[in-house]
Amino acid sequence: MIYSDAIMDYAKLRKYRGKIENAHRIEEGKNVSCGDEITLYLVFDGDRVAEVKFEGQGCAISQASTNVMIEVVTGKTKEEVIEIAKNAENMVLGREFEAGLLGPVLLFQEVGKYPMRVKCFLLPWKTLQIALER
Amino acid sequence: MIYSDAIMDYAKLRKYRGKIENAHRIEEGKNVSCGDEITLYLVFDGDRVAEVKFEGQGCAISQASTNVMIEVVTGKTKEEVIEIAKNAENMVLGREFEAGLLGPVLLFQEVGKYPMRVKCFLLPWKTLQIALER
Amino acid sequence: MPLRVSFDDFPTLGKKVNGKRLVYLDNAATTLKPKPVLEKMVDFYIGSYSNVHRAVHTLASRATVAYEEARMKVAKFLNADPSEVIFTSGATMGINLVVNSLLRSGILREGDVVLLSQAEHHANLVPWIRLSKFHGFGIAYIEVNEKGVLTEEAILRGKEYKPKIVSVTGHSNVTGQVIPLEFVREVFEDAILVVDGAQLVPHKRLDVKDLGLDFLVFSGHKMLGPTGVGVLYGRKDLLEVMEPFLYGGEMIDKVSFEEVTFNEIPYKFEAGTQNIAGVVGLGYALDYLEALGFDSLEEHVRDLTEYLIEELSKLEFVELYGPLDHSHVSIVSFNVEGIHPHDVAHVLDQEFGVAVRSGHHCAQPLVRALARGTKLSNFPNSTVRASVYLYNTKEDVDVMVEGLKKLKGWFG
Amino acid sequence: MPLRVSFDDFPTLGKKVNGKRLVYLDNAATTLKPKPVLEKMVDFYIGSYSNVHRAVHTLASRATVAYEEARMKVAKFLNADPSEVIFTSGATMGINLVVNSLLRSGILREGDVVLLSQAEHHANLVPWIRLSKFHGFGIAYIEVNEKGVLTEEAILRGKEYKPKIVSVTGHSNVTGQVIPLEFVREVFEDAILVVDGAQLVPHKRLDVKDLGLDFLVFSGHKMLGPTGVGVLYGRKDLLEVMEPFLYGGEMIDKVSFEEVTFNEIPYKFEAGTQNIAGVVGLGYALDYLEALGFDSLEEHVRDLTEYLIEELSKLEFVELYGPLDHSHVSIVSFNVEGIHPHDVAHVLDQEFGVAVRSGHHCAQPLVRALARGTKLSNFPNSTVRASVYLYNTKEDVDVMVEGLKKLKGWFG
Ligand SMILES: Cc1ncc(COP(=O)(O)O)c(C=O)c1O
Ligand SMILES: Cc1ncc(COP(=O)(O)O)c(C=O)c1O
Repeated sequence: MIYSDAIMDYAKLRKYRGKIENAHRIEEGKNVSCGDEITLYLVFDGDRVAEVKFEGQGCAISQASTNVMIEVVTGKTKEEVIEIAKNAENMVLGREFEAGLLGPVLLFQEVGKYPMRVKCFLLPWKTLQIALER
Repeated sequence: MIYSDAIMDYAKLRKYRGKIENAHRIEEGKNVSCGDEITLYLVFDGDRVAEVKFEGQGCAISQASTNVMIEVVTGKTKEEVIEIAKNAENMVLGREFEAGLLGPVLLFQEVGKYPMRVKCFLLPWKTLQIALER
Repeated sequence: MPLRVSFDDFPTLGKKVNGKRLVYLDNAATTLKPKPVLEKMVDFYIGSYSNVHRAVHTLASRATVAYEEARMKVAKFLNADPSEVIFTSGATMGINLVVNSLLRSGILREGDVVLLSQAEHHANLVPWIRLSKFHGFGIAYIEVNEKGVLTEEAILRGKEYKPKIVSVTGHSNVTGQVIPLEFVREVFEDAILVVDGAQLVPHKRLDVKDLGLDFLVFSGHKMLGPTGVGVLYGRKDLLEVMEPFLYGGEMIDKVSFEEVTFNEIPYKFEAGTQNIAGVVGLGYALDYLEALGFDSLEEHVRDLTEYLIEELSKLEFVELYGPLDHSHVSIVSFNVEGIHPHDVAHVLDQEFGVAVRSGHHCAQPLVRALARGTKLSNFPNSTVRASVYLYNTKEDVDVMVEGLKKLKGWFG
Repeated sequence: MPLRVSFDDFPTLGKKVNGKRLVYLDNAATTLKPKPVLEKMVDFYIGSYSNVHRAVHTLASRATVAYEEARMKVAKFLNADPSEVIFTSGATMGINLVVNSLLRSGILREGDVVLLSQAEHHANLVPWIRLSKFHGFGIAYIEVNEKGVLTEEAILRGKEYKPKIVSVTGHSNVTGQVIPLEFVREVFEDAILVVDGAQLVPHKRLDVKDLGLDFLVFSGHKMLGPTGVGVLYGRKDLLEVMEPFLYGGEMIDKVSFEEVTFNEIPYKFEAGTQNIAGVVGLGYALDYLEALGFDSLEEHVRDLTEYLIEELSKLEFVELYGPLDHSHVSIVSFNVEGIHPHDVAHVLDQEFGVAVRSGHHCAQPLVRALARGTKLSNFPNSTVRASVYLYNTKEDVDVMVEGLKKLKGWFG
C-alpha cells in the first residue's frame, strides 16, 4: 500500500497551505486527466527558495507530495532544487537516482509501481520546475 | 464458371454498339468501384422501347449483360421493361423472380454467386431503369 | 425473463487482480469482450479477411459480404435503412462528422443556435464549442439542477433559444440519468435532433424512426464490441445533401485533377479502408447481445442499479449524485467525505480488486455543477463512478460497499 | 540474410480457395495477419484491456502502459519522438487531419499553392481538391510520364509553382514506383513536406529526421497489423502550434461552457476512445516485422518483384506499367490484351486460386494517364495489379503466370 502512515500525515499537513501575498512567483499546475490543480507561491532570497506555500486540492498522494516537496526544497538554491526535482522524477520513473538528495521524498518510491498515480506525485514537482525555469 | 460460351458470344456482339443520333433519351451509368461506364441511347415509339444502342466499355459480364438486355427489351412497353428489370435484379440477388419473363437473361443466374460481379451484371439494367423513370 | 450470462464467455472476470477476484465496475468507460466475439474475429481474419468493396477475388468477396452484413444487423437493430448506417471510429468521430458536415453543407450557419445540455460528455461539447469560434454560430445550454439532473422544466426553457439544432446525450455518463428523448423531440419538433447514444445504446434497443432522431452516434467498445469502431445513424434525406467529412478512397465516384463527385450514401461518408474486422466484430457483439435479449439486459441492469443506490445510501459518509429514481440507470457517481476519489479508486482496486473510475469523466462542466449541491466539506471537482453491465451481480456491489466501509475506517 | 518466414504463422495461406491453394497477391490492398499477432491481441483483450489514460485501477494501468509502449515502438521505428506519433484510424484519416489542421491553424491559406503529384491515391488527392473549393488555396501537380512514372525532371519542374506544401506518395500503389524522397526534400527545401507512406512504410524502415519529413502517414493493415489503426508522424514544432482536427474527450485540458484549452501533443490530436487493441496490435505487428528484419524483407520483396516483372515481360499479350527498373517495388500493374481486368482477376481467382486486384486502385487520374502510353487496342481505364509481400514466393508468381497463359487461350 502506498498509503503509509507517514504519507497520510504529510497529506494532512496544514502548515504549507495558503497564499503568500507579494510572492515573487505564482505558478499553477494541473493534471489534465484527473483534474487535480495546485498553485505554488514562491518567495526567493537571492538565489535561494526562501518560502513556498500552496493552494488547491487533489488526492492524498499529490497533497502529501506537495508538502514533502516544500519541506525539502525550502532554503535550497534554485540549482539544488532543480537537481532534486530531477532525481525525484527519476526515482518514480524507475530510473537511476541519487537517494542521498531526496530525504523524505523517498517515502514515495513505491508510487512508481502505479503508472496512473505517478502524475499525482509529479504534479508539484513539475509545477515547481516550470516556475524555476521561467 | 460464369464465362459460358453463350455469355462470351454476347460479350463480343457488335450490333448494339454505337451512338444513336437524335435518341429520345441518353443515359450514362457507371460502377463507382470498378470504373465501368456505359451510355445508353434510347428511341421510343409511343410507349414502346423501339431501339437501344450503347457506348462504353467494361468487363465481359457488363458487356454481355448490356447486349442481352437490349435484345430482351427492344419492342417492349416501358411498363414491361421495368417489370423485366425488377425480375433480373431479383434473380441475381437470389430473391424470388419470374423466370418466364427473362429469356436469355437467365444465362447470368450464376453471377449471383459472386457478389463483387453482381454490379457488373446490373450496370445496364440500373441505367435503363433510371432512364425510364425520369 | 432473467438474464442468462455464461461467465465462461468472460474469462477476464475469472482473473485475479492484486490477489482478489476482479470486480469490474468501470463499464461506462468500456466493457469487457466476450471470448466468442474475439474468437470469431480471429476466424474472420484468418478465413475471410481482405479489403472490402474493391476486388473481385474470393476473400474480398467474403470480407465485403461480412462487412455489409454487419451494417444490416445495425440497421435492423435501430430500425434504420442500411444506407443510413455509417461506420465510424467511435462516438466522438460521429459527432465531429455531424458538426463538420453540417457546417460544410451550409445547414448550420453563422447566427444559428445549437442547444446542448450541461450534462454532456466532452465529445458532445468540444466540437460544437470550438467550431463555433471558427464559424460564428451560437451555443445555448439546457441547465442541470444541483444534482446534475436535466428536468423537463429545464428542457422546456431551452425553447427560448429557438435552436436550429439540439444535440443531447441520451444517458449521462456521470449521473446515470436516462434523458426523456420523446419529450425532447416533442418540445423541439422542428429542430435537427442529434443524440449522443454512447451510454444509452448499450442498454436499450432504440427505434430511431419512432423516436424521430435525425442523428445518433455510439461506440462499439461500450457494448461488448472491439475498439475503434462506432456508428453514426443519419436520416437519409439529410445525409444525401450533406458534404462528406473525410475524403479519400471508396467514398468518391469520379476524381479528376480538378473535380470530385461522390459515391452514394452511406459510402460517401466512409473514406479509406475502414476498420473492417472492427465492424464485423461489432456485428458479432450485437448478435451476442440480441441472443441475451435487450429486455432482459435492461431489467438486470435496472435491478442492479437500484440495489447499488440502496446500498450506497446506507453509508452516511457517502454523497450520491444524479436522479436516484427510475430514470437512473447503470452509472452511479458518488464521493466519500474527506477522501479524494482517486484515493478511493486506488484502494478499492488494490485492496478489494474493485475497478471503478475516478475523475471528471470527460464531463468537467457537469462535475463542476455538482459542487452547487454538495454537502461535502471540500468538493473535489471529481467523483467516484461505479457502472454495472450484464455480467455484474449483487455480490459485486457488496464487495465494493464493504470496501468503502473499510476504507473509510482506515483513512478516518 | 534471407528472410525466414514461418508459414504456420499465416494459416490463411494454408486454406484452399475454390479448391486451389490460395496465392495471395493483393498485398497492396491489405496484408494477411500473423496468427501470433492475433492471439496476442486476444490475450490483451482478456488480460489487460480497459480504457486508457483515465482510471487508476489495475486494468486501466496495464492498458495504458501497453498503449504507450506501442507508441514508443513506432517512435523508435521512425526515429521520432513519442510526442510526434499520433495514432489515427488509418492513412486516409492522417491526411485529412493534416489538411484540416493546417487550414484551421492558418498555416495553409487562401492563395497558397499545394503541390501534389499525378501519381497520388485518392486519399492524397480528394482532401486537398475538395477543401481547396472551400478555402481557396491552389493545387498544382507534378506530372507523370506515359508509363505513370514521376521523373526527377518532372519533380524539378514543380518548383515553378513555389509550393508552400508538397504532399506526395512515397511509393505508388499503381505503378510500384518508389519515389526519391531525398530528392524531393532537396528540391523543395522550404516547403512543408507531407508523405503518404501507406505503401512505402510496410516495405522500408524510414528515418523521418534524416529524410527531413514534416508529416508522414501510414496504415497498420498494410503491414500485418489490424484494421482501423494508422499513424501520423508530425514534426513537433508544427504539431505544437496546430489546431486539432477532432475534438472530444482526452484531448482537452480544461473545458468550460465557453472555452476549451487543449492537452499537450500527441494527446491533443487523439480525441475520444482510441482503437486501443488496434494500436497495441500494430505494436505487435511491428515487433513481428522487426524480428524478421526490414532489410531482409526489402531484399526478398525486391527479388520477387524483379522475377515478377521478368516473367510477365515474357508474355507478349501483357502490357506492363511503371518504371520496371530498380525503383519498382512490390506492386506490378498490367493488362492483358483484349481481356478486361475484372475478367482476368475473376478467372485467376476462380480457376487458379490467385487473388489479384483489378480496377482503378483508387487512383483514377493516374490510371487514366496510363492511357497515353498504351499500345492496347482498347485501354480499359483500369489495370490488373499483383503485389507481393514477405510470405510470397516465386512459385506464387509462377502460378499466376501460368494462369494468365491459360486464360488468354480461353478468351482468345
Ligand atoms: C498510396 C496509398 N495511399 C493511401 C492509401 C489509403 O490507405 P487507407 O485506406 O488504409 O486509409 C492507400 C491504400 O489504399 C494507398 O495505397
Ligand atoms: C456520454 C458519452 N458520450 C460520448 C462518449 C465518447 O465515446 P468514445 O470515447 O467511444 O468516442 C462517451 C464515452 O466516454 C460517453 O460516455
